[in-house]
Amino acid sequence: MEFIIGKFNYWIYIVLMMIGFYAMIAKSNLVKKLVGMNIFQTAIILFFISIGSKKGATIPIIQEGATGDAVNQAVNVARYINPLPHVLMLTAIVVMVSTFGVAMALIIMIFRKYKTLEEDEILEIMRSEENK
Amino acid sequence: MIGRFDNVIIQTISRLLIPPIQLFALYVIAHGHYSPGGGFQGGCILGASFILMVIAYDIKEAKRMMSEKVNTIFSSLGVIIYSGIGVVCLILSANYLDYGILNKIMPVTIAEARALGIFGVEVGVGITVMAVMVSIFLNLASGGEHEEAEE
Amino acid sequence: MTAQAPILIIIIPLIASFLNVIIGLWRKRLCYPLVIITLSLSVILSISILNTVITQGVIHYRLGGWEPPWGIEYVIDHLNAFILIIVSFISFTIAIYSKRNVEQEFPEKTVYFYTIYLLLVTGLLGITITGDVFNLYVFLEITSLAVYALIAIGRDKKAPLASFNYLIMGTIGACFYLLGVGYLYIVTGSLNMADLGRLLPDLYHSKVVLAAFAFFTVGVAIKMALFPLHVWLPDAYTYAPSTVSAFAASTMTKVGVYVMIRIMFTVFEPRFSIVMLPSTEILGWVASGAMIFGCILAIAQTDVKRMLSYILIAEVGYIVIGVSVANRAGFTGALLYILFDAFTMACLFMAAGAVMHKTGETSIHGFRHLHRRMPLTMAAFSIAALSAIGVPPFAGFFSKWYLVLGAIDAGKWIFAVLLLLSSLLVAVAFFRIIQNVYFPPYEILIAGSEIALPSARNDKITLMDEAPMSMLLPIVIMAAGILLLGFFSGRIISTIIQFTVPGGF
Amino acid sequence: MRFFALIAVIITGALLIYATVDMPNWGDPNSPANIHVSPRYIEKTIEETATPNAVTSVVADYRGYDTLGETTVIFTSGIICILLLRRRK
Repeated sequence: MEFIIGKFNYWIYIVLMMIGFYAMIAKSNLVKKLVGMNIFQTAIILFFISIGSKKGATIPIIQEGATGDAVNQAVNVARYINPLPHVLMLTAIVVMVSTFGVAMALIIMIFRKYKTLEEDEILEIMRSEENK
Repeated sequence: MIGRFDNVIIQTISRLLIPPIQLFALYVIAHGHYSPGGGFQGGCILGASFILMVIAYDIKEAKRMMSEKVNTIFSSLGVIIYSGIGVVCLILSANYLDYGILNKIMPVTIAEARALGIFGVEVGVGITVMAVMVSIFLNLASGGEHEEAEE
Repeated sequence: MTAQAPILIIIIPLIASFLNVIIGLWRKRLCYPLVIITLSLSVILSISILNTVITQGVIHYRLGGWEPPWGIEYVIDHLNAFILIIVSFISFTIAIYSKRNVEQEFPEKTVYFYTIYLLLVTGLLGITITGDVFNLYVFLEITSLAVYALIAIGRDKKAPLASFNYLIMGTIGACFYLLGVGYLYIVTGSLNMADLGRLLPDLYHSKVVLAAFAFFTVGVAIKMALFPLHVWLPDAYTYAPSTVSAFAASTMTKVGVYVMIRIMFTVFEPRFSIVMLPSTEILGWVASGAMIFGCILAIAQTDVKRMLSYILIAEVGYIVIGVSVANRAGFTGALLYILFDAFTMACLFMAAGAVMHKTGETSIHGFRHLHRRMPLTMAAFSIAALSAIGVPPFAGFFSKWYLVLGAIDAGKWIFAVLLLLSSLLVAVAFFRIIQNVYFPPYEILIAGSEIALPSARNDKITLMDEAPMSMLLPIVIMAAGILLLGFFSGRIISTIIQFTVPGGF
Repeated sequence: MRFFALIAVIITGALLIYATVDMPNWGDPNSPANIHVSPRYIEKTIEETATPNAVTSVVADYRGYDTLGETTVIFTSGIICILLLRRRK
């Protein structure tokens, strides 16, 4: 029981990631694929953020030494969560936003050419054009 | 695809809202040293204020405030600021992005020079993010077929 | 200057790409010279880096002045420097080639095309040079985004969908890579490759490390189009503009292989990748599947670019087999193959692009009698084809020789046999084209509607009508490289490659 | 395709669950990730960069080069949207 509760975040992230992954591969609508991609990437963000957490800690804005009178006071590391995964995810979020933007641009291009976003319909149009 | 949609209430409220939003965005960028925030977050908010403009009025109106050319220049200006700060460090014979060396040209300690370097970088990130958010939004929303505002 | 060379090689193309946008608003014509100057600078810098590595050993460069596990570090050893030279040289040559192709295919978008092209080169160089696993991910994404866009602007109607499928697959690959980074981070707390290499041996029994290794391998395998995960490649490279397919085919898969080598032998020790896990065994079988499958499908194609794409899948198989046999000869062969195959693929795709530029089609039938119309292009194409097959005086032969030697050394005769068999299949695939170029079968000449105007057609064929100079020159450079590099392979091995072989081989 | 997708997802999920068994518990202050590299950022951020917000100092200074890459990524996507979609009438 301890085993399941203790890693609660990781179990949730696995479920989310599997949902997203499935949608990315199996759905035939292109926008649904993108939604799956977003879920997938969000799951990764959840995973990274979970790595950095410490029980009972707060955001990593250092209080000791920030106010003039308390300079040279030793910083209690356990009081602040790990900033590094947050930094990585800040970068990863931007990357994901960019990927999403590019993917939407591609979807608009596809829609201009085929007037549909269902993959099987697009493939059918392609096939009928080749046979002409 | 976004046509003009005249509604006095929406247009007035967004006129009122946009300046505080932009001010808040600047605060988020500038106060990133002491509170949650920073270039990307502030840039997004700043971009959102322009996007609100587009939604409340239309693309032409928003382009009168910021033409596509200016937007493109901004999007590369931000990254040039960022990489330029790094190049300044190179010229001052330190490694790339080593802001500590900036204390040679400014009367501050090394740690403060680093804080200033961080600030400059955040401003660069903010400018690029703002410009790119607007440009992505305009192109996606109109399918790339928006016209230049006539001057 | 040389002390800062590792960063300059990245930021010069990077800043040039930012400036390119602004300059492009002002004067469109200046973009092409800017790209050429930038990329020639990066060629010079990469040569100077290689020189430094050879004379002074491994270069460490601390970004921001922070010491490694805390900051980001560039580590350049012989392997990086070798790949850097390949990437920068190929990108330079293909930039020269791109001029007429871009003018023809999307004249109104030259500025943005060159911006993205520079970013693509920057991304590849950044992947190659870095010593930090997360930094590698960031540059991987720059590269991927740039390549999706460049594929999508191809003139074919199917290009955007091919690019979209690539985007989905590529994102899965990149996310798997990121998951691998996360799994290593959760057990070690570090992101630096050298630091990870130091910390990981104590943790090899951990299930997390095993999962991380699996995610890394699968993610990178998607990016380099290793056999069962190659599905995005043929469509994407067929419909892309010929400049882009030439560049992507010759460098992107190679950089993917480089990342795999880095992960398997620097982040993890060879002991883990080879002895504790049967990963090299699995990779070997997968790669031999790629060789046979790629070649057979290549024979079935009628479009030259699509055929070359399938050959490329087979070539990735060759390189991976060289790594998977895990001995000195095999590894040497793999690295030589990376070099020669980059030249070969660039030459083949550029020649196909030149034909497309002139005749507007890339089907095998379109190549009939081209030796009279485009003699130099076709000569270069034949040289590259012979090299890809592995005919003795050309470069490809030397690398294949080492690969077969490596397979035999490892006692894996079956791989050696499969290598030779697949070379035979490649030969069949290419001789279909070469035959069409030089000795077209008579019945094909009669078949079809073209018979109506025999005299007019003959006139058109006999007229010499070469590709423009800016296209021809890079093709000839590549062909000359293929002819000459083979003879220097001994030199290349003794000065560079022998130092890249990981310890324990 | 569906069947294949399901297989791939199940394999991935099984691998993930298998690996999770060995992970440190969630929120453990003594997990390797929290004690190897990151304490330096928390302890030294004020002394070395005069920035109390450790996330900002790591984003823009300790790992500033990643952020340059990140900004380049978003610049790339902006240019890509123009390249792919923009059509002047």
